[in-house]
Amino acid sequence: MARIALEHVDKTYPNGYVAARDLSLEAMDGELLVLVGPSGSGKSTVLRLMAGLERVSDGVIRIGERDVTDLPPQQRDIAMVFQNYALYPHMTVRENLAFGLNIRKQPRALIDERVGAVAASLGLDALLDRKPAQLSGGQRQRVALGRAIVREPLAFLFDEPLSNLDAQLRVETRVELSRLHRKLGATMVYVTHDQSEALTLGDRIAVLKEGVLQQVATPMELYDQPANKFVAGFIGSPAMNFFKGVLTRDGDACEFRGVDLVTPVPCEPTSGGAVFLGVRPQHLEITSDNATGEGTLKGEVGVVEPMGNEQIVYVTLPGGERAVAIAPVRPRITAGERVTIRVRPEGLHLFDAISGRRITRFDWPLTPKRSGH
Amino acid sequence: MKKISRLGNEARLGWTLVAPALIVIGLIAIFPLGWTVWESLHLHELRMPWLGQPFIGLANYVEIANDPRFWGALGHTAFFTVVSISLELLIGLFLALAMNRVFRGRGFVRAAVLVPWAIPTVVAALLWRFIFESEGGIANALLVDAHILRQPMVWFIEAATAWVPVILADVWKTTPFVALLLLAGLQNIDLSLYEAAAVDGANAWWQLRHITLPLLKPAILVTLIFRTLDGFRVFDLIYVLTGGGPGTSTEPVALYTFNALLQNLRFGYGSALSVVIFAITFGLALLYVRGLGVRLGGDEA
Amino acid sequence: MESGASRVAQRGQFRAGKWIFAGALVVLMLFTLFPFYWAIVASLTPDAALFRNPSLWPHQIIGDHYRALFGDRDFITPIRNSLIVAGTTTIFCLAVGTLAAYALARLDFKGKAPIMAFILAVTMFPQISIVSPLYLLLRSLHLIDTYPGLIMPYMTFAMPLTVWVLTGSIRQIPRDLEEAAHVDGATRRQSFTKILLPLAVPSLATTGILTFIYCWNEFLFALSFTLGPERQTVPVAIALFRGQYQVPWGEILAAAVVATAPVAAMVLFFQRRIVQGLTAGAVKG
Amino acid sequence: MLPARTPSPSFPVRFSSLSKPLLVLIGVAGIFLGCARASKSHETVLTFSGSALGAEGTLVAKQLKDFMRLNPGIRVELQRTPDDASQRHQLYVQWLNARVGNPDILQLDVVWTPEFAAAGWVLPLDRFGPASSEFFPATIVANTWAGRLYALPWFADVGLLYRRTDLVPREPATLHELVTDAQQAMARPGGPRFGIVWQGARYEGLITGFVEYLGAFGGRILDDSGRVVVNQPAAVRALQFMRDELYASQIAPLDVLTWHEEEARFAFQNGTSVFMRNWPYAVGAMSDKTQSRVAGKFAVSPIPASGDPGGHSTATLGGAQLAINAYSESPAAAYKLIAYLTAPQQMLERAQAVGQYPTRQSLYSDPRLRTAIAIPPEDARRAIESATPRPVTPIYTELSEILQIELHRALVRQAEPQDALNSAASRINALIDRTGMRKLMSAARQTTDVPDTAGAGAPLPADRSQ
Repeated sequence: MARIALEHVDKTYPNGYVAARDLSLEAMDGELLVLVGPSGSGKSTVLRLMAGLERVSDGVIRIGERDVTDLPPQQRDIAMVFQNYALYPHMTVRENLAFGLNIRKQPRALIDERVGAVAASLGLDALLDRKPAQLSGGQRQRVALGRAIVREPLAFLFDEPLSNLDAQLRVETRVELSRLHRKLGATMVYVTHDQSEALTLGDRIAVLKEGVLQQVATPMELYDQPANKFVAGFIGSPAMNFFKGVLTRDGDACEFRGVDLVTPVPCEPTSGGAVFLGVRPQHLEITSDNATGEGTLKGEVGVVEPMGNEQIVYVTLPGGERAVAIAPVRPRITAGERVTIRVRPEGLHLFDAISGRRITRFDWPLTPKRSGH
Repeated sequence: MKKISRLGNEARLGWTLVAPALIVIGLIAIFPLGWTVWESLHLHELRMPWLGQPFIGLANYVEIANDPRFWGALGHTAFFTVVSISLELLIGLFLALAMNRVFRGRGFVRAAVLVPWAIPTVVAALLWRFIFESEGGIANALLVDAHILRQPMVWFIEAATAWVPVILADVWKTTPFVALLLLAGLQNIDLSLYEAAAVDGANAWWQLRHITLPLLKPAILVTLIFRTLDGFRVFDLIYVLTGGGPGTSTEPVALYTFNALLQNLRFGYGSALSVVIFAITFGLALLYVRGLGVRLGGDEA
Repeated sequence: MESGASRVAQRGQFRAGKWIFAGALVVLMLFTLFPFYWAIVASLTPDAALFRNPSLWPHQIIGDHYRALFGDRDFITPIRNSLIVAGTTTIFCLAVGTLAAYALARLDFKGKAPIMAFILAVTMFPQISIVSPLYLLLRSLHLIDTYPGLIMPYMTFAMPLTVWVLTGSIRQIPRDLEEAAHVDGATRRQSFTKILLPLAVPSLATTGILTFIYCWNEFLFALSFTLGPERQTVPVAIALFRGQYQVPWGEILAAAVVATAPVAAMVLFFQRRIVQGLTAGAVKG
Repeated sequence: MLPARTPSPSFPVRFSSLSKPLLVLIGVAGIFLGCARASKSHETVLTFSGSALGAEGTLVAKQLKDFMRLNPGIRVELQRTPDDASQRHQLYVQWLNARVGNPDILQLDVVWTPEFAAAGWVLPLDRFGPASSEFFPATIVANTWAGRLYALPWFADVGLLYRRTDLVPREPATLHELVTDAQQAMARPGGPRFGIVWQGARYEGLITGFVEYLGAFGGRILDDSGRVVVNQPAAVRALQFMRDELYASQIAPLDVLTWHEEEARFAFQNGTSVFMRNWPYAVGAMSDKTQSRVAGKFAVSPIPASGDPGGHSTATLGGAQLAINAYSESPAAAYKLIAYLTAPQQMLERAQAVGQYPTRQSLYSDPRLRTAIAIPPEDARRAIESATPRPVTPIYTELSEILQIELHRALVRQAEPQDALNSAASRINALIDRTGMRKLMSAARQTTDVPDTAGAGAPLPADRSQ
């Protein structure tokens, strides 16, 4: 197993589209690193750069300590699982599994042994002589996985491998992948656009936007200390609420003043000026009392989505803005109801209105080991 | 989507793989074209070695400009092209709409219309020639039986009637191709548009006018290009059906050129005619592509 | 292909015109099939009856024309010639064209778009424009009235056709299969031979069929570059049946039936593939 | 049938300029070419090209075999050539242009000899001392260019008038009589639908017919000095007469405007026509009672004169000639073969086997000919003697094409006869100018010992070619 490192990698397409800009990122040995971002963020390109399916415009790629920047994929000794599995339709499952070993001219006996072992571990024994067209989606997924494992590569790359599965199978496979990662102790890079998948799977998560790395951190850190407004908004569901306003300082006390909301916030030495206040829906409390004053908002309930154990409430604020809150199942909240929202002080995030950068830090002392720009 | 290869030698590999095909095409299509132009500037009569092969500048082109048979042939070609393509587009559109529906025997219809397209043009021409023979031709027999004609007529001795089998044969043979191109276009149209229109209460005619035809325009234009260029190249069909007769009143430019080249072995003059045809075809293609803004598929790279 | 479009259309408002539609379709089908029917009937009718009183129903069936065709007429020779010429051209074009199509569909290099445009332009070439130099070229190589003397000119239309259609259909094969092979350790050559080529076999077959049909049907070059019965292809032989004195319609029609049968069979058999091949490269909305 | 041999003599030469893939391709395809000719060094190998179908083919094969038996040092190979005359012509022109020495002996249509001679593609035969005087003069004139003989007539074809003897017992003396006879026969109850059928499609056959009408009215295409006279009054009258047959007297059906020889024969042998203009070959087929409804009920005669002053009965001369390829490696042996094939015995044999008319005058007094050809030899002789060649000029083919088009235009009523012929005349004049023909022809006349044959007015040969 080996680490995969990108060092100051640029990728620009001839048509001018920039897929990666001065990107430095490392998947450490044995780590499962998730690349996440909205579509067009360049996350798939980064994976393809690692695989060697695309060439960098500038920068260096290392696998282990080896500089593989100019090596074609077949010399990088990595395995990749494609979004739609890319099983060779003209070959049986057995042949698919054995393909990489055959190409490397491994001895027959070794191939048989490894294919057998992998098939057994993934429950593919009975399917070995079928063609991919005769398999279900989940079975194909496992063959694709098996094809990667059987070669015992330096690292695994996954390109949205679960996106073609139905919801239940997706969860099962996610668990399976986690288990596999632990068992193999392999370096894995996993691309997804689904932040919840990222949070549940990743040892660390790298968030990309328009070819620029926003933040790399553990799931908790990413959730609690998003490095900027983009990450804050991308991670977590429903997404964080943002209120535009001004940060004012009065001695040691700082205060956020938005259109409808005034609330004290912890001070930072440099802070001041136009900001966004970010609050996760979990940290908005809906009350029906007529409380007023600091930390409260008035609004009218638009839509309520009952989720079983909780309800998601969409509230329209007087200014026309909307806020999303998660409330306990009881009391029942109904559409059209006028409510008061209270902002819990422990869940506040402040971001610079112009750069989007995080400008407050709260009491709990979590310092990101690495972070983006 | 781009792909990697080692050290940027992808370009070299690409050119290497394309080279044989390009060389073949260049050697046997492009190089001869240049040679044609060169020939066209010479007097070269294979039958008359005593004339030599002097360079005569544009004299051949001047002769073409003053050659009524050439202008006649050009007119016949244009007439043939316009008439046959109009019919083919109309019938082809109908067939395409038909084949795009589900009905019993659709597979059969599709296969049946394809057969005329696939057989040699020469055979098609002979079949129609036979049908329209004055003695023993079934067309005469049927028309007389149906009291449309009072007596059998000789189709091939009047320009107006000689065109009938020519156009019919071309329509018969080429409409399937047109229908297929249009069908491909039809199948690119998003079905939900029809569903939406139907829900909105639009009738079939409205759907055809406002959804099918506008969205089919690219396919129609592409078809138009292919068929126009084909029309200007027409040779086999008329060579076999009428031989250009009566007189020369169904003679297209390609047949006239062929006669100049291979019957009379006038290579200089014939080459000049070839160049003119090429120029016309090329001009038409450009006109279509530029003027109508047709995008031909395949250059998505 | 079996789209629901039809269902929608059918369920829709066409119902009123359904009978008109069906009627028109039947007329069209008759128009399409009648010449074949008539050719078959006539080719089995004695000459004398043919010219006296043409009748839609065969009264007397004879095989004389077919016997004459393969006896006196030696129609086997043109068939053999056509097979050799069309076959060789097709195989050569597929071999060379596959490489080119692979490069055009899969590799990334400057000049691809111009090459595609060039190839498309060549398919629009009027054949007659290059008859004269080809003739002179072939003559100086002493290739007039030889197989290579036909195969070479056939490349002018067969090669662009092959490359164009193949490029179109290779583009439709998912690219990630080859990428997967590369990641699995395959070199470009291996991914080509072990992955792409096996997957492209149907496309190759389709393209081959199309190219073969075009070559089989070609007339102008075959007429211009062959001189005698020894090397004439089927269309030329049929067109020139009109011999010294006579128009042997019976034999001509028998020959027409014989020449049509193989392509008709091919078309009926591979109908779906041919349609795909024809339209794949040609139209992209 | 006969051993096939590739007509391309030396294929894999001069390839250096071609690309490698092309070479491979050609190499692969070249395998199919096969068969290089292995000739034993001690014998002379001749290649003979000519019609080789059916009975004629059998006869040629036999005569070549006989020849080889008599000449052990010479081996003759037969090369099949297209039946269609214009195809054969094209083939020859290509070979000769490429200066290919094979085939050594060419079978020429009667109208090709001047062209091939002027181009230097066939050898003058005078040095071999041919016995020209033994052949019909017209056949010699047709094969003479610039005073030298370039080919020997092998067999003769002449245009004949076929007549239903049951309907018209006496042969018409003039064309006007012919019209009356035809109309009367058609008017009879159950009479034929057509009065006369001929070859009116736009091809060489139209010219052969026209030349006969032209002679009948005293017109010509070119006069003795080579001037174009095809638009003069006699010619216009001839063309008008042909047109009147279609539209005025309506004795000829419009169908003839698309007909070649066989369509005309079918019509006549099915009993649908009173007269027919055709070549002698039709006699045989129509005498077969199983196929023909007119067997025993028809006769042939020369095509009559118009009856106008200056007109004379004219038959277009056709037939085949044998000539020697100028690039032949063994001209002497080739001449030997030509002399053999045109010797009285072989001509007679030919007449017996396929009914073709000998070109040697003496044979017509040979009793054996009477049983060989289908009509009395005197009649045949009379027809051949009245036969005239088509214009003896190297540019005949193109001249003919111009005439075919213009005549056809007049006959389908796209143009008036005078206008069509004027147009033809001016285009032929342009052709003569363009090809430097005037100079060439006057040079030819100067060297001619027989004065004024080159221009060939009325007379001109036909062959049954298209």
